[in-house]
Amino acid sequence: MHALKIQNVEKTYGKVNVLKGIDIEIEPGQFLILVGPSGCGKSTLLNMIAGLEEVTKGNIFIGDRDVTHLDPKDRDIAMVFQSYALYPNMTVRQNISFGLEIRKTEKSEQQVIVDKVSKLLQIEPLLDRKPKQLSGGQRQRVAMGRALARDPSIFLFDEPLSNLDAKLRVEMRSEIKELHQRVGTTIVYVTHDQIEAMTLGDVIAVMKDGEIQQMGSPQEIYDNPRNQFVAGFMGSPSMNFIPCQIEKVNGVMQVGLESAGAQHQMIIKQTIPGLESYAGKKVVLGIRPEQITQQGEDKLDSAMLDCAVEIIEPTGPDTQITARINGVRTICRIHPTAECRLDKLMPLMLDMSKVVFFDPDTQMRIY
Amino acid sequence: MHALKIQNVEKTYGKVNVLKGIDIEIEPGQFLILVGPSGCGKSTLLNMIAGLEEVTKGNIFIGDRDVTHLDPKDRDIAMVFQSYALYPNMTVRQNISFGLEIRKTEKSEQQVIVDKVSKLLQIEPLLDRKPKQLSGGQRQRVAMGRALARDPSIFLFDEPLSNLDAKLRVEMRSEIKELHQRVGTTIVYVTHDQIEAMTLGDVIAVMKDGEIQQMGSPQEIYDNPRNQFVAGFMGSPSMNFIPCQIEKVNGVMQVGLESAGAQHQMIIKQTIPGLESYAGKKVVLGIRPEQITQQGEDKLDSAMLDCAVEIIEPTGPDTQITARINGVRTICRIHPTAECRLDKLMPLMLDMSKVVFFDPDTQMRIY
Amino acid sequence: MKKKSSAPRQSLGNFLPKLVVAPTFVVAVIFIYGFMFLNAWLSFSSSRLLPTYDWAGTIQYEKLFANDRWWVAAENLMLFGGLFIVICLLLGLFLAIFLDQKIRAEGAIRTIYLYPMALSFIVTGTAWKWILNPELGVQRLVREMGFESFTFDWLVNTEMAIYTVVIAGVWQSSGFVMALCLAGLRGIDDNIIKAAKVDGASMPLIYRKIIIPGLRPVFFSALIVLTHIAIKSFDLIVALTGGGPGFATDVPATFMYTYSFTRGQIGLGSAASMMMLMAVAAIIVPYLYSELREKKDEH
Amino acid sequence: AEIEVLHYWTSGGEAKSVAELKKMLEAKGHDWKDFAVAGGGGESAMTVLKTRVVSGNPPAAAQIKGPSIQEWGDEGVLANLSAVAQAEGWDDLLPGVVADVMKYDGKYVAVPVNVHRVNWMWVNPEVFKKAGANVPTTWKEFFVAADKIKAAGMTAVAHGGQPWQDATMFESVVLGVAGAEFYKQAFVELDPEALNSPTMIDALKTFHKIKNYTDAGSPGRDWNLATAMVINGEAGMQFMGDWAKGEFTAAGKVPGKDYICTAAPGTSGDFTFNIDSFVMFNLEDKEQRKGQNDLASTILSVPFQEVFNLNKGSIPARLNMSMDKFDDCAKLSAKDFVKTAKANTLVPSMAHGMSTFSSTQGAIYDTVTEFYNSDSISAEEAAEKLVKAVAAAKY
Amino acid sequence: MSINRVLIYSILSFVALIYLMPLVVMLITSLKDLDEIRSGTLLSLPQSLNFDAWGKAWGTACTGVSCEGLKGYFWNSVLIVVPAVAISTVLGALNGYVLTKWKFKGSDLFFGMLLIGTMIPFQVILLPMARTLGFLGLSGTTSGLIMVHVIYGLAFTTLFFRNYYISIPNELVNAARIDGAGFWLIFWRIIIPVSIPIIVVSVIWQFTQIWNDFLFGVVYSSGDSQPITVALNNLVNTSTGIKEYNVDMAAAIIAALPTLLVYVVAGKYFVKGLTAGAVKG
Ligand SMILES: Nc1ncnc2c1ncn2[C@@H]1O[C@H](COP(=O)(O)OP(=O)(O)OP(=O)(O)O)[C@@H](O)[C@H]1O
Ligand SMILES: Nc1ncnc2c1ncn2[C@@H]1O[C@H](COP(=O)(O)OP(=O)(O)OP(=O)(O)O)[C@@H](O)[C@H]1O
Ligand SMILES: [Mg+2]
Ligand SMILES: [Mg+2]
Repeated sequence: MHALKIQNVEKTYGKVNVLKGIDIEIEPGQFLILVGPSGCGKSTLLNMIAGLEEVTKGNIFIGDRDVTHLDPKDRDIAMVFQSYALYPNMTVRQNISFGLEIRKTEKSEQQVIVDKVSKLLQIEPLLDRKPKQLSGGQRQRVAMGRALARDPSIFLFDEPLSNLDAKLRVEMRSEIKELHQRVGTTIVYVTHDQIEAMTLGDVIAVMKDGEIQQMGSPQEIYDNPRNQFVAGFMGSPSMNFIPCQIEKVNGVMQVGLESAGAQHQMIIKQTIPGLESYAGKKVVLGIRPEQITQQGEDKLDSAMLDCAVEIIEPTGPDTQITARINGVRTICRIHPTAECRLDKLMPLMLDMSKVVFFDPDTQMRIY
Repeated sequence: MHALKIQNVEKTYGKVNVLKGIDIEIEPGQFLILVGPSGCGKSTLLNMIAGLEEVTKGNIFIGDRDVTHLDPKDRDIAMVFQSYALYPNMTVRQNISFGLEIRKTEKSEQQVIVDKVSKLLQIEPLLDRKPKQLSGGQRQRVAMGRALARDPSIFLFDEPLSNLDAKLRVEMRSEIKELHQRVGTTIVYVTHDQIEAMTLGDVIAVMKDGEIQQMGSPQEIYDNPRNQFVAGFMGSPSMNFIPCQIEKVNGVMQVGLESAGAQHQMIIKQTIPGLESYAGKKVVLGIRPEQITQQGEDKLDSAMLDCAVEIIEPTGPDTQITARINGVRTICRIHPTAECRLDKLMPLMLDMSKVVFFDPDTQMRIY
Repeated sequence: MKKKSSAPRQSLGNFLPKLVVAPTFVVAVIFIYGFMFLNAWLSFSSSRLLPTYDWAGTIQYEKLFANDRWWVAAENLMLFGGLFIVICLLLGLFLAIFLDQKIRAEGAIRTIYLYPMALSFIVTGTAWKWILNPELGVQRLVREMGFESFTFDWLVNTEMAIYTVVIAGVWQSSGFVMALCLAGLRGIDDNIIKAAKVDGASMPLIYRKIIIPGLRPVFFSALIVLTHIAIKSFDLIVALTGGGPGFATDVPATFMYTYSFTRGQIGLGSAASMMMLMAVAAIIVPYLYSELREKKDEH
Repeated sequence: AEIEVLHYWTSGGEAKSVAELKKMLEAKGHDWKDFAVAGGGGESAMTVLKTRVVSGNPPAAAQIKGPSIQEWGDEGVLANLSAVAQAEGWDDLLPGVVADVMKYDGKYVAVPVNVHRVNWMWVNPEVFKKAGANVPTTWKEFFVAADKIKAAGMTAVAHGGQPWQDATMFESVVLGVAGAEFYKQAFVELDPEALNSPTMIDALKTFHKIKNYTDAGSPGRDWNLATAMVINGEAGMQFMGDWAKGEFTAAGKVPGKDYICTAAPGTSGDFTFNIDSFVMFNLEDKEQRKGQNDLASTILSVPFQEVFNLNKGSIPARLNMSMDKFDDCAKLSAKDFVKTAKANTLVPSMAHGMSTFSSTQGAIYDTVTEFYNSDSISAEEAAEKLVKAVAAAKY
Repeated sequence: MSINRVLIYSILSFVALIYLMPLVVMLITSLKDLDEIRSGTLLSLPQSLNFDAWGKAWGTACTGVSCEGLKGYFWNSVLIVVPAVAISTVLGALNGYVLTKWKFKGSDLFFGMLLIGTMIPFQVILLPMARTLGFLGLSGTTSGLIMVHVIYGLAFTTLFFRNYYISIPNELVNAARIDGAGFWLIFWRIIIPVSIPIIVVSVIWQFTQIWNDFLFGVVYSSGDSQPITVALNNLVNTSTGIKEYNVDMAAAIIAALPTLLVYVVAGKYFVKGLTAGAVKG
């Protein structure tokens, strides 16, 4: 059984094709993340699920019902908006109970629900305030409360955290995660923050230009991106893309890397059958910052490279340094205690077992 | 020689004492970060350096000049605002050259400077646009361009990145860092994002309620916070604070930790003279998430604890899990490949060499 | 910058919003455009005392163009409209700027500037006539203060009378412009001013280069309202000069009223109002077009 | 029945007189619905009347005068009063000139209220005495006297510079300079040759010359303020219809002693009349029609004519009434009215819309007032303009 | 205080004095008796406060055959203004709501069309409107007059509300729709409560426009239902007889009192309301 099924949905504004045939199916209780750069159509898709935008083509099912042409109020959904969209003239309590009131829930029951929800979100002391009197995080919580009170079959979130500052964002992120674990309702969540996507989702759909690029579990998407766009989009700092040349020497695949004036040939121990045909050609090597670290215990499949350090950024738990490999800037994540100096050479270790390759023309992953 | 010296500066609005005796001194070329929670007086201090707010008490020196009562235009400073504050009716070029024009720089020279700056910031194609036609990141760059054109003796930045989205924020952060390395002017930079503070600053001043809590290099502040506020404020996710009891058993300091129903006594090998007097008393143990990791190579001073995993959040490069120690939620950062399951026990390793202790009443670090 | 999310879409068969604006639509079609059409027809008819819907060709326009008084009226509208709008904008702007300097009695002063808006010239006409009258008003007052040679007799001077109309018009409307400008000033981001200060600009320069250009949308709003007032000004002129001396202060609005209603030459009056309408359209339509277009581009 | 009466007599003595009429009508068992619209010598009232007629809801009676009655008659909206007129013998009660104005297509459609004489000159003898001047009877004498008053530091002519006042003065000048015959040619027949004749140019020059004897405050001044100047001794004389008398009376002045009413220079044998009248509109309702007839006969009744005209300063429109209660000016006016009617020097006032349609009247106003207020237009040019304007207003 | 501030204060006060002059002249005159008016100057103060003129203007001055002053007409005006302002404001709010939150094809065009309507000279519509009212059987009735005021006020109220509602986020409406609210419920519960500033602007504007209107009032009302401006006009316009300037002035002030009051009391909100949205044009 699916909780939500989106079948070949398209959307055009005038002549512009904003969504080009989206297919998604998720199971009850799953947490689906829609992620992608600005303007890729995430909000549009979410609004169509909510019934706030008309569907140009295709169908949307919630549970077994075809809701494609239903009014928002008949879809049994709740939504949390980026700007929270709290009703400014109502108190927190009224904000939360408004949806119940409209659905003619009895007063006494409304009371019970509001109490329950506000307890869950720890906003009991705020119930009689107006939204203006709340801080960002509190508003965010009230917006969630409003959605929760309704107990719908699907929650829709449109970048609910993007208006919060970094610290609060981290906190609220955990709360949402926990809430989902506790309440267990199906959630569709839009964001363009990859960390949120990674930490919250059961399933992530990475979108670009109105198309889904890849759909899968966070780890799957992080470790096995299907193309360069997905690889670059997920993860912060981003995956490093190093153009390089593949050679087959004595039946062994090798990749050429240049650093600090020295040329190195690295052996590729992974078995990537598709790579064979690229022998002698250019490819793009993808490696994540945390896969280039300071010298340490020797791993099975790692390669050493002396690099000139161009920028050093300590972030606290780690330090990011920027080096130049094959002429492109490469970010590496090293331990804060590791010794490094600006403009000095530093030996770095590349975890070749995690390295991925892309075709430079199609930008598709080479398997 | 100092580039900027702030001497016992106070600020009162009516009866409210917003800044309570600030003392800061930085050297030419240094990058000073003012960081602290909202409302702690960061912007007020910055505005006073700029001459946009009057100083209630104390003195401000830029170079050797006492500028306390000078007009902004006579202080030889440039400033970048959170909202960018670009002149909406002027083109990018006019925005950048406005300050020069006022200072009656010759047209030809203005041209040269604008060209140089726009090249540096890669905004050459935008020069004839109006601010309305720019994206957030582009506006930010123009705002910096406006400041750079003037070649002042100090740059002031007031949360210049807080209006950008996560991805852009990371990019712009590197650019600012690099710019500083290239131009080398003294910078005072306000933020309430600790990662920015950590990565950008040479010196960080952590503020709270109009007072400086601690001033020092990023690593110093991260590793040796002077009190619980600083410890909690810097770092994301935040340092874990675990209330616990100190015992002195056979002349050896021990701390009691409870996890998953089991009681453990951990030995403290660090020498912390101050801790002696807390024997038998309650203290707060501070440990950062990255200092609690999955089982691995045994370090010199590490302790093992079996914990029940309550939340799992993969972020890509790492996975954050939440466990409960001494009844409080504790966030731990483990390797994404480490095996862990929700509600299962998992053995975790605490790096006791990094652990810090705080007095539960004064919240001051115990040395 | 975040894009605004799109307006909610209505689901199929939801006619309610259209139904709600339908009355206004019908009203606009009938009572604005329908009546404009009727008026256009009348301007080609031979109507005199009462409307007759016949066809008389362009004779009314020929007569209109041969009418000295019409050209005086048209010229007056240009002169009055131009001066009235420019002075209102300047005065309103300066009063707003001064009022925006954290003035203590701001509320009271603002009310004083604004109150003329509340009064029609039916109410204040006589007082104005007295004030401007050389024998009763300002001239006499100043002369009694000892300046024997002071002359202020515009009201009774054929050449200058139109300027007294400008004075009274400005008195009535500049407060509104002031309020608009004040609102605009309050809406300007403080940080922009700070930025300019740091850039080294002095306050007057900041006003000239940053703030006043930033009030552009305010000026446009004000311009629309002022144009509307200038074109429709009728009470003002009737109360102050009655179009005189002679018909020196006649404007198209009084012209068409006189011919349509007092002189029983409805055809001619209609032709005059068609000319007025076309002049308005020439100003307003391009503006509206650019405004609505610009809005779209921004989103 | 409810009789709605549109009028523009709204305040002071006029309002009281109308109230009198209301009482009399109510005594006949009708309801008076008052519809008063003041301002601009009835301009607003005419606007309102037009919209009411267009809306198909005309009042029962409205205050309309002069040739406009013919215009309304052309529209076919007026009621026929022949029945009352015949019953009460209006043809005998009214002078022929008056009766003609009240008839459309030979039938009575309107009923007159009063007769104003327009070509009066109001004089403050005190001022003349001080200046050593004599009250003029010709325009030549006028300028002699005016010069003296001016030399004595007073204003010779109190004038209100509004188009209708300019025109009032102008028609008196024309009448005085050129006589009744020419006046009729010019302003009733609108003969272009008369309008652009040396006589007219002469009149225009005389007219413009008067301006030199008015004060700087005159433009836009209300007529009653000008009268007040005569009353207060600030000015020597004023050219105004007999309604000015009300101001003198209200100020407690006695005719012959405190002020003198005399015909404008050169017009003592002439009489420019201005007759206020009520027109009845076609109504369906029988009761209302009866009410209209009753209203008409009330208006023409002796008691009303007396009360009203005593109040307003004019003389009764009907002949053969006792003038005992009236003052000397009114008596003189009444006598001249009969006399000039016989001598054929009783002429309709152009300035008050008695001689032409309103469009022509307006055209003449425009030319006259433009000429009067401008110093750059010559009398010859003005005369030419007059011809052109009158021609343009015809169609 | 610096010289600059002294200068600013003096300029502001000077202009304020000039602005006040007409009102002061009216007030002073209304308190004098006729002799004093004739003998004194405009600004010479009355020798003794004399409120007779006020009493007469309110209660006994003639405005036609009845001599009961302005008091009856005052209420006539109230009866016209209150419904006309209410209806045009509500309709304006509804239009603004639809034009911003429930846009449809051609809604911008419709708005532009309406805006041009604000420029039509009222003299043009007098006669056709009269015919229409006659056709509807509303000629000479208060309802007819109210209708006219509503029709020609709509464009402005719509303009005000539309410009204001543009700044209200659409998400607010979307949230309510998801909460299950429909078109009307959203309007009453969500939109109207946040519209106070612009309602004030609209009400002030319409109130002064309609209260001060003379042309429509004189043409489309009749007899006892005439608004106060018509009565005022009747009172001050004498074709013969004494002009009682003190009574005229008192009457004028009485007629203007409600609008003056509205500006004094609500002027603050007027500027606020303009700041909140009307300016964005
Ligand atoms: N009403 C509309 N008319 C025309 N185009 C529209 C409309 N609404 C959205 N679009 C376009 O559709 C595309 C997708 O917009 P959408 O808001 O879904 O993006 P998004 O992925 O949510 O972006 P963001 O991360 O910035 O919120 C954009 O290019 C946008 O310009
Ligand atoms: N003009 C003022 N009058 C009174 N209090 C003020 C004024 N400006 C600022 N404050 C107060 O001073 C304190 C410090 O404000 P400031 O803007 O410097 O904070 P901040 O650290 O920049 O905060 P944020 O991170 O939110 O920008 C706040 O409590 C604020 O309320
Ligand atoms: Mg979006
Ligand atoms: Mg700040």
